[in-house]
Parts: sequence; structure tokens; C-alpha cells
Amino acid sequence: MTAPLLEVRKLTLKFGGLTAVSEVDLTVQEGEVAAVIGPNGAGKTSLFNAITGIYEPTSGEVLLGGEDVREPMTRRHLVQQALAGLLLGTMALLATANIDTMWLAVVKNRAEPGFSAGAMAQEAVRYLQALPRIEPRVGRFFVVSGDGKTTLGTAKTRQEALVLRDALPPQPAAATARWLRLLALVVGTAVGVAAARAVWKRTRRTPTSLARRGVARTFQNIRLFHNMTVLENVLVAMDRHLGHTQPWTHPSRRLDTLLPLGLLGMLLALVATLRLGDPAGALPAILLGAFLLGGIAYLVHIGRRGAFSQATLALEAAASDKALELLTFVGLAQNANDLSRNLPYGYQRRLEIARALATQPRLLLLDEPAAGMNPSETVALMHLIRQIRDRGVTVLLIEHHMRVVMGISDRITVLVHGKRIAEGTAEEIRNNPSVIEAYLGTDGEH
Amino acid sequence: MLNVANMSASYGAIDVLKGISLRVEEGEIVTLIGANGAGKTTTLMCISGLHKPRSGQLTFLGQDIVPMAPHHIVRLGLVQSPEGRKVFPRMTVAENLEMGAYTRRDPDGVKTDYERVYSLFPVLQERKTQPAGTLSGGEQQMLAVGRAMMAKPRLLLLDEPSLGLAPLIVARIFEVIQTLNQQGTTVLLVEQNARMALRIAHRGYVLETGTVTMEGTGVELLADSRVQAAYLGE
Amino acid sequence: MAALWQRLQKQGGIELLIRVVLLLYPFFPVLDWAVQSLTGQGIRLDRQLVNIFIFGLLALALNLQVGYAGLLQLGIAAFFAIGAMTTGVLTVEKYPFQLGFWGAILVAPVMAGAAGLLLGAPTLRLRGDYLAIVTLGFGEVMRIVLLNLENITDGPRGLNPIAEPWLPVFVKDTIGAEKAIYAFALFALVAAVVLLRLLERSRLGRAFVALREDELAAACMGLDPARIKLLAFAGGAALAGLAGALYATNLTTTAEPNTYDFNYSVMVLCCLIIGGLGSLRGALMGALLLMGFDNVVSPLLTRVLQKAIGGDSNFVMASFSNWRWIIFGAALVLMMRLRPEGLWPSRRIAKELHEPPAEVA
Amino acid sequence: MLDTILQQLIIGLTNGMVFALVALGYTMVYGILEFINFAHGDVFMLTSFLALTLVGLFDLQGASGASLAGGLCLVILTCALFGAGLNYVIDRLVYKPLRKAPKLAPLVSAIGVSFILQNLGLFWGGMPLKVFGGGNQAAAPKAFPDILPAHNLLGAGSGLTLMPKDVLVIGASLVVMAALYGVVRFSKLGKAMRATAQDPAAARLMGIDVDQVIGATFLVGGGLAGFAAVIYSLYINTIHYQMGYQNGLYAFTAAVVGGIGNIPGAVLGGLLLGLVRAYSDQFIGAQWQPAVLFGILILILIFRPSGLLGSTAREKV
Repeated sequence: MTAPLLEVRKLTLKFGGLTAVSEVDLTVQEGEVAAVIGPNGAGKTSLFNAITGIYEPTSGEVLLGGEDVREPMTRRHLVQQALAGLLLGTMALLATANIDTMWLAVVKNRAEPGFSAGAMAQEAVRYLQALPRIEPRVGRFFVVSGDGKTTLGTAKTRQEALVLRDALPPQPAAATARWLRLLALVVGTAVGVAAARAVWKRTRRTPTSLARRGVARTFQNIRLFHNMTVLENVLVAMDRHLGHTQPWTHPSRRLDTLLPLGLLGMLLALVATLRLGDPAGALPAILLGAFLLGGIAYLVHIGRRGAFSQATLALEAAASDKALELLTFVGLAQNANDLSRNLPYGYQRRLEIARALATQPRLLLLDEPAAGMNPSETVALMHLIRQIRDRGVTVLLIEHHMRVVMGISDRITVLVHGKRIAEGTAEEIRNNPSVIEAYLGTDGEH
Repeated sequence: MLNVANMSASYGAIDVLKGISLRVEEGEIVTLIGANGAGKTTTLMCISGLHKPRSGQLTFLGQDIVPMAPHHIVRLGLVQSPEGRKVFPRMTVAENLEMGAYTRRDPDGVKTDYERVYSLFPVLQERKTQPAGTLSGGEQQMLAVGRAMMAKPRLLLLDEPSLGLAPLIVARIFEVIQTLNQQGTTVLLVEQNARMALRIAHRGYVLETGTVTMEGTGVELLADSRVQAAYLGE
Repeated sequence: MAALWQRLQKQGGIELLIRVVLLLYPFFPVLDWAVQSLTGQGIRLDRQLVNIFIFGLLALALNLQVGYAGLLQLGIAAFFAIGAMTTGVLTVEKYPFQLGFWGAILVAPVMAGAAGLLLGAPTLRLRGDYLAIVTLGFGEVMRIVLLNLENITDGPRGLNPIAEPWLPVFVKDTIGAEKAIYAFALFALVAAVVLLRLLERSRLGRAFVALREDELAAACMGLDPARIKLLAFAGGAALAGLAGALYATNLTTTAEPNTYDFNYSVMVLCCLIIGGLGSLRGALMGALLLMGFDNVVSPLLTRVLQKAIGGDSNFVMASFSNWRWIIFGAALVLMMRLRPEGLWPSRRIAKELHEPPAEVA
Repeated sequence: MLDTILQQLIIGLTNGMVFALVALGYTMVYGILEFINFAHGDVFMLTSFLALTLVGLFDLQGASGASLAGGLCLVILTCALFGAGLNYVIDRLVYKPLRKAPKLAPLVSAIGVSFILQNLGLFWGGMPLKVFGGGNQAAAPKAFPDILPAHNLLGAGSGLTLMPKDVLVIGASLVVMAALYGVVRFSKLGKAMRATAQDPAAARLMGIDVDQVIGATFLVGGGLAGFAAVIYSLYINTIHYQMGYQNGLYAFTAAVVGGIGNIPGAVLGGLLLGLVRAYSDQFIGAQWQPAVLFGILILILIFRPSGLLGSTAREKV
């Protein structure tokens, strides 16, 4: 048997001293509609937030298709962490070694005889090892001890200073400086790696990474992009599937504005040069004038037309078609160009569903989709959820509306006070005595 | 006592309340039930002055409270215990209760009210010096109700007191509400748990997408087939 | 008068005027050149204009970070300084690199962008106002570091002389280095405007809007907020680095590190706020307004003030340039109170700023 | 070596006290309004100019005994009141109308106010008063007279120096902080402040006039900044119209390191920063001071984003 699409194992969420979710297990099989029900504040939304990577669970696991949803440590992360360590280590080294005098001993020293990268590198290594160095100052070359504290001699030219330096006996005083630099390098590297690891740990499970693994959701208190149009809302969610193109490569077709302006530039430059009585300068002036005006005209042109490459335009067009298809699916096609904030409440809920579907999810989490809907809208919603399932998307929903839950769910989990108290089909749940007592109501009005 | 007439409210462009009317008489328990997003919490926010209605009248004891700041409204004796408890997590239980009595100027009365709260909720006395954030959900809800009681309310607004609580604790809270009512506090109760709420309420209103669709006594509403279908899980 | 103004505005007269002025820009050096050859006296307008172009470029860089990506950045001067310093180190005669103008122009943005990347990578995940303080601190650190690394940056003296723009000999002989920097700055500015406009309309632009509106929802849709913000941050830093390189070249020195202080950063922010956050023409107009104030209005008013006060011209309040921070400060306060979207806003951002904080309970 | 370490401890503690006092103003405002009051450092700066003016007016330089003590108390009192009043007025005029605006608006306004105050400091320093050197060099740093007796309390021969002003800074700061702690912990207003910071909406429902509480917070924060300004000026002996910005930056860093919104955190952060600053000046070099402090800020934010004593807040979804 294949692994279930979503498996939550012993998930616990604590905020401060309060336990919102306590050791909850939840399994959702591919292709079903599952529901989580329970009184308000039972931890349902917290559970959703943990599944979608918004909250980091206190303990427990979330598996998607049998795999832990946390990003594993890959080579890329290792390289990143190593780089961060190297960077901070180098910075610490340069700070303790005093990059300012290092520059004096390496770059300024080398400036006079001419630039040689190899020699500079050699000089830099010597400096970092705290060996005696040469510093050019006020017209003379000073030979300075490795820790920079004592002057060991001076010379008029660099060559003489070199001879002086190489004749020196070993300098034991520099040992401390060397050790200090090594220490700085090691500590810096360690802190850098630790910092990178800390950041990585915090970002192993993010809403982004979960969305990219095929988990999409809607929100209890609708969170649309209110100042974007309905279509744009959907397009944002499709972003990841648009493929990679450069947004500003130009089809380089229309040169209509470019030519006349380039010509105008040439003409003006020509007139100017002739008026000045220097015909010899005419050619460069013309060239420059043409370049300037033509170039600017070209830029203005692409800026005005929005010069995206054919490939990009095609992609955008395809995406728009796809988005419109989704909008038609949820019944909002006629509102595609309205601002989403101006949509009525029920439409906003449906737009949220369309937006979530646009990320091409395997699992769709709906947080109280029927909230605030009237009975006929609710019926339409149930129909829509069934259609979504038929498209091959597994649905997990939180809902209070019992008719919706009982009508469409293949499996229901009941959460009360952060704990799972029951799981089963609608029929089983309806007749489960503990569910009736804790949530549906105890007495016999029915 | 409290009269809400034709009140509308919105967040930005979204209309949440579309002209609701309701009233609460002295000594009653009135409940407001409805689905999530129907506008129940917004109604309470408007009454206690946290959100200003776009139109409509709000009078409490004959005074127009629409232009009043929340702290003035509290001084009139209209006190709300908010949804999700909202106790001050890093203050102790005793300090939380003290905050409830913030507007009061009668130290003796406050002292007797402490006694009253502690006798109703003995667990709060045990946890007096503990930060409220470390209490369990049920204890926090008791603290929230107790805190509201400290303000000596004439009308107590309770927003979802059963939210996220185990059934036994919910039963306890509802008991307390009834006790309070018998001791002379009028209560406006907003609830998801419609059955419990209607059972203790004298009258009830049903709110759907920003409008009052039904009203009647608790018993009437409990027996209504539409209410049963929509809110009682049948 | 007011009626005329209104009518002009309605018919897009202002727009037209702005466009005409913009179209004239490429001709200023030619004009100056012509006037000078004819009358023997230059009008020297181009020098001021180069500064405006560079400042405009800087404003666009900050706009990319603050306006598009919504990152409150208070240390743009640091990246500007990195650009200028890189240009200095890579071109002055006393160092062995001597890459010349074109080399520096290529390397400076890379260095500044890398600095942006390094600063942004660990900090962009922070809350917005923490980022403000981190960038502010970075600006301060950069200034002090540049002052202290005296062997490298020449401290308060600044590195100079910085190489003139290298041009083919025959072009150089004709138009001179000054005009070349004018041409290049103008070109860079137009190019930046065009690229940013394209960016606005591209997928990335859409992602920026989504991120500003609701970061969490955007993340749940698979956008990577950290990455997108980092892109904007590093891009803005690189653009600021380019502006810095041009600035140093135009000035022929890297200037005193104290030039690149917090006040400078805030001045750039000021011109975005006045012009309109997220709006390209707003940024440009803001730059024009501020530079105009500093270079034209301020000296003029100082003269008037001193005439009015008479005698003691040493008195602080007699020099109008001493009033500039009161004026900028008041401008920021008043703009936030009366017209938070700026004078020439982008339509979308104006709407975002006028929306009451969401959070429907 | 031990002497150096102990000496730096004294310097670090005194500096840290000043940071902590200013940081408290930042942290209290942030705790309630969640915005960085950029102008706070400049309230501090402007008050130090008032202190210098008053020292000149009362002719405290060279005074001793009772007249010095009395004069000093008067200066401190006036300055604390001035700082409090100024902060309060700024809040009412500038920030209050922006309470419901997007977060950027008060922040940018605060930067604007900061610049206005800085410019006012420039003008103030240009006033033709003797203490300002006649006012010819408005932008130059001003010498603040060393009015406290300058002798080593540990005896002239000791390797350590502990001056009366060190004792004054540490002692007075401790008294003020203890008083603040008492007020916030036990008074009705203090409790209202904490309640408002933890949950403004719930505080409103309790009948707390949140606007009044915010005003009181600005008053207290400004008073602390005013007090800190006198202490700082007496200790450092130089004031400058741009010092508010840098000290404000350090103080804010201290507040963030300690956990913003957290009052003991601000004190802890201030002391920590003061000590780090003192030791880094001694062992790394004063020119690297901002870089070191800034590096610490970034590291703390990476490893503990909510500061040393801060609690993690979660976004409600």
C-alpha cells in the first residue's frame, strides 16, 4: 500500500504555557475529502498552521507522501553554511590582523614597482602569518615586526628594505599575534557556521516550502491581495509554474522611434559643430549625438511598450488563459478584472479557492470555506469541493457547517480541546457517543 | 436597557453588519447565535465602542453610546468579556482582576467583588499570584469572566465563553452565567454553542451574514426546525 | 490662476511640461557648449544636472527597496559610499589596480550589490522595523569604517584624483570628460527608469505587490518572500553603488566619508516620500525638488535672510542652509499626515496607504 | 591587567546606565505602539542643551556644597520635566493622529521630528550665551563644565579611578530605575501600561483610556531621557547637537538586545552594551566601537530574534 498523502504523527503545539494541539494524529489518503471538526478554539486552525509551515510544531511530525516535510540538509545548504563560516572567519581575521596596515604592507607597498597579483598575494600571506613586513611611510620603507609594535629598521628603497627584512632573525614576539589571528579565524568561522545553521533550522519548514511541495490553503479570515485584480490574485499564485524567462529581453522589432531621434541627434550635433567652425570634430560629435539620442529613444521605447520577449509574452498569455480557466471553474470569470476587495464575501471565498488551486496543489486545505455563506452558496460550495476532488486534488477542510461536513467528507476527525477524540466516516461520527457529548450535543431533541 | 437599532458596520469595503436591530431588557439573558463570520463579534465590538458603526443607533440606559469612547462605555456599566479570553498573559491572576476594576472608585465594593469572584471560581484564588498566561484555557475563561465581573457590570457582554473548552468546563461557565444573572446582572451572550446558549437564554437572536434572520424566546428558537438544521447539527 | 492650474492638470498639461523638460535633457551639454563658444561664458547647468541625475538614480535604488519591496531601508548612503570608494580604490594612481572609469563602473555595482546581499541574507527575515535599525546601523558602521581605514580610503581627505571617463581619443578631444559623464549619467538614469518600469509590469513586480499586501498569504502561494526581498535589496544596493561610482567620478574624489551619513540616507528617503513611494516619476521629481531646494532656493533665501537680519552673518539662523533639516523634517511629518502617498504617487501604492489596517476579526 | 578590567567595568557600568535610561523610553513606547520613536534620542540631546543652559544660568561652575547640590537637583528636575513635556507634546501633535495609519507613517514622521529637533539643537547651540562659547560656532561640540568635584574616591594612589560622578551616575540611575520598576509593577497606572502593552483591545474593554496611558508612557519615557541627558552631560562633559542620533541608536540597540517591549530587558541590554563598548574600546580599539556593537546586534537577532528576555509573539492567522 502506498503511503498516505498526508500523515500527521503525534503533533503537539504549545504557545507559552498553553497547549493548543496535543499529540494529534491525522491521516489523509490521496483522492479523498477529509474534514476536521470540533468546537471553536479546539486547535483546528493551529493544526492547519502547523501543516502549512506557519507554526513550528513543538513536537511531532508531518509527512507528505511518506516523506518528512522539513527540507533535508542538502549539499547546497552545507556549501552555504561553509561559505557563511568562511566569510565571517575571514572578516574576523582581517579585523584582528588590522586590514588597514595590511593594506599598507601589501597594496601600497606593491604599488610602486608595478602591479603583480602573485607578489601581492605572497605579501598578504606573510602579513597574516605575522612575519616582519615592510611599510612605506613618509617616503621611506620601514621594516616592522609582525605584531606591528616595533620598527626593526628603515631603508630608502624597497629593495634595501627587503634585504634588511630577510636578514632578520626569527621574531618570537609575533607568536601571540599569530595565535590571536588563528583564534579569530576559528571563532569567526564557528560563529558563521552556527548562524547559518540557525537560519537554516528556522527555514526548513516555511509556508513557501510547503506550498512548493503541493500544499495549498485558504484562510479563515480571507487573506486575498485586496488591491490586486481577481486575475492578478490567481496569477501570483501561478508564479512558480510560469517557468524562467528574462523579463526584459527585447524583441528588437520596432525601430520607428529610434531612427528619427538618432537622426535628429546627428543633425543637431552637426549643426553645433559647424557653427563652431570645427568641421574636424563633426564626426565624433555626430556619432555621440546619435548614440545618445538613439539609445535614449530605444530605452524609452521599450519602457513604454513593455518590451517583454515573445517567449515571456506567450507565457503570460498562457498563464492568463489558465487563470481564466480556473476562474471559470469557480464561477468568477466575469469578475476577472475587478479589484478583489470589491467582491462580495462569498465570491472572495471562492477566489481564495481558485488562488489556492492555481499553485497546482496535491493537497488543498480549506479553513471554514462555508463561513458567512448563505444556504444556496453553501450548496454550490459543496458541489465545488466535489469537483475539486474529481480534478485529483485531495481536500482537507475545517468546517462548522454540519451539512457540508457530513455531506462531502469521506473521513472526519474530531478535535476537542486540542485532542483528537474520534475519527471515522460521517455515519460513525454522527453516532459516536463521545463526539455527541463533546461537540454535537447530548440531548435528545432529535 | 440596551437598544440597537438598524446598525450597520463595515471593515474597509466589506460590509459585515447590514442593519441589525436588537434589544436587551434589564435582568434578561439574551443570546446572539450564528455561524462564524455572521457578524456576532462585530456587533459586540460596536456595542462596546471598539469599532464604530457606519450607521444606526445604539442606546444604553437611554444614552446614545455611539460617539462614546470605550472607557466611557465601561463606566456606564456595559462591560465585555472578549472572544478568546484575552487575559493579560504576563500579569498575575490578581492583577488581571484588578484591571477589571480599573474604573471603579469604591475600594470596599472592589474588595467584596474579589471575594465574590473567588467564591465563584475557587481555582482563581489558588492561582492568584500566577501569570495568567500559564493558566489552562478553562481557567483563563473563568478569569476573563471574573475580570469582567470586577467592573461591576449592569450589562455583561460575553463573547464565546465556551470557545475551545471541554464540555464539563463549559457547563460550569454556563452555570456561573446563570448565577450571575440571578444575582442581578443582565447578560448578552454571543455563542457558537447554540444549544447551551439557547437553553439558558430568555430570548435569542439568530444572525446570518450580517442580518438578524430570526428572534424569539430561547425555547421557541430551540424548537425551530431551521435553527435545528443550521446550528444544532441535525 | 488656480483655475488655470486645474485645467492644465486635467488636460495632463503638467505631464506634458515634464515630458518636454525631460526631452531637453540630452541637449544641455550641447547648449552649454554652444553658449560658451558664442559668448565666452558657460551657463554651467550641466554640472548641477549631473548631480540631479545621480541623485535620481539613488532615489530609484531606494525606491526599489522601500517602494517596491516594502523594506524600510535607512542606510542607502552606505551602498552609495561603497560604490564611490570602490571607484576610488580601483582608479586612483597610487594603487596598482587602475581599472579606469569603465572598469570601476562595472565593479562598483557588483561590490555594493554583494554588500547588500551579505547584509540582507541574515536580516531580511526580521520584522520590518528591525530591518530599519539594522540598515541604519550598517550605514553608521560603514561611515566610521571608511573614516578609520585611513591607509585604504585616505580617511577624511578622500581618494583623488579619480580617473576621468575613458573615451576614444577623438571623442574625448571634442566633447571632453565632463560631457561624457553627463551623457553617461543621463543614460544610466533613463536605463534605470526603463528597467524598473519593466520590472513593475513583470511577474516580479506582481510578486512585490502581493508581498506588500499580505506576506503570509503570498508565502502560502509558493512565493519565497526572503528571496524576493533579497533580490530587491541587493538590486537596490547595486544601483546605489552605480550612482556612487558616478558621483565619485563626477566629483573626481571619493569625498569625505562623513558625506555619506544618516542625513544623506534620510534625504534620499525624503525625496521618495515627497515624490511618492513606489512611483518612478515621484522619485525623479522628488530628487529634482530636493536638489533644486539645496542648490537654488537655499542660497537665494540665505541672501534674502542675511539682508533682512543685517550685520552678523555668522549667526546660525541667518544661513538658510542651516534650516534645511527643519524643512525636510517638517516635510516628512506633514506628508505623512496630509498626503502619505506623496505628490506624484503610483496609483496602487496610494490605495495601499489609504486602506485602514486590515485584520477583520 | 586586573586594574584595567575593573576600570573598564566601572566605565562600562556608567555608560550602560545612561544607555539603559534612554533605552527604557524606546522600549516602553515600542511595547505599546510597536513603533520606533526615532525622535527619542533627540529629546535626550535637546534636554542636554537645556541642562547646559541652566548650568550657565545658575552659575554652577565652581559652586560647591549645598548650592551645588541644590542647583543640581533643580537642573535635574527641570530637565526631566522638560524631556517629559517635549515627548508628550510630540506624541499629541505628531503621532496621535497617525494611530490608525499604516506602520510606515509614524515611523517616517518620527524621523522627521528627529530632524526638526536636531536642527533646533543646532540653533540652540548657536545662541549667544557664554556657555555655548558666545554662539559663533553653532555646530561645534559644546564643553559641559565638570561641576562635580574631581577626585578619586579610592584614594590618589589607587590604580583604579572612581570619581564622584561615577557614583552619582550609577547611584542616581539605580534609584530612578527602581522607582520606575515600582511604578510599573505596583501602581494602577503602571499596571494599565502593562495591560495596554499586552493587549490594547482588552485593555480598552476594561475601561482603560488607552490614549491617556500612551500619553503617560511618553511622559515617563521623556522624563527618563531628560534625566539621562543631565547624567550623561555631567559624565561625558561634551554635548553636541548630533549626539542624540548616535546615542539613540545605541540605546535602541540595547532595547532590542534585551528584548524590545521588555523593561528589565532594556536595563539588561543597556548594561550589556555599555560593558561590551568599554571592553571593545580597550581591547579592540575605539574606532571599531560601532562595528562591534552592530555586529552583536545582528548576531543576537539571528540567534534570538526576540532579544535576550523577550517573549516570542506569534502572528495571528
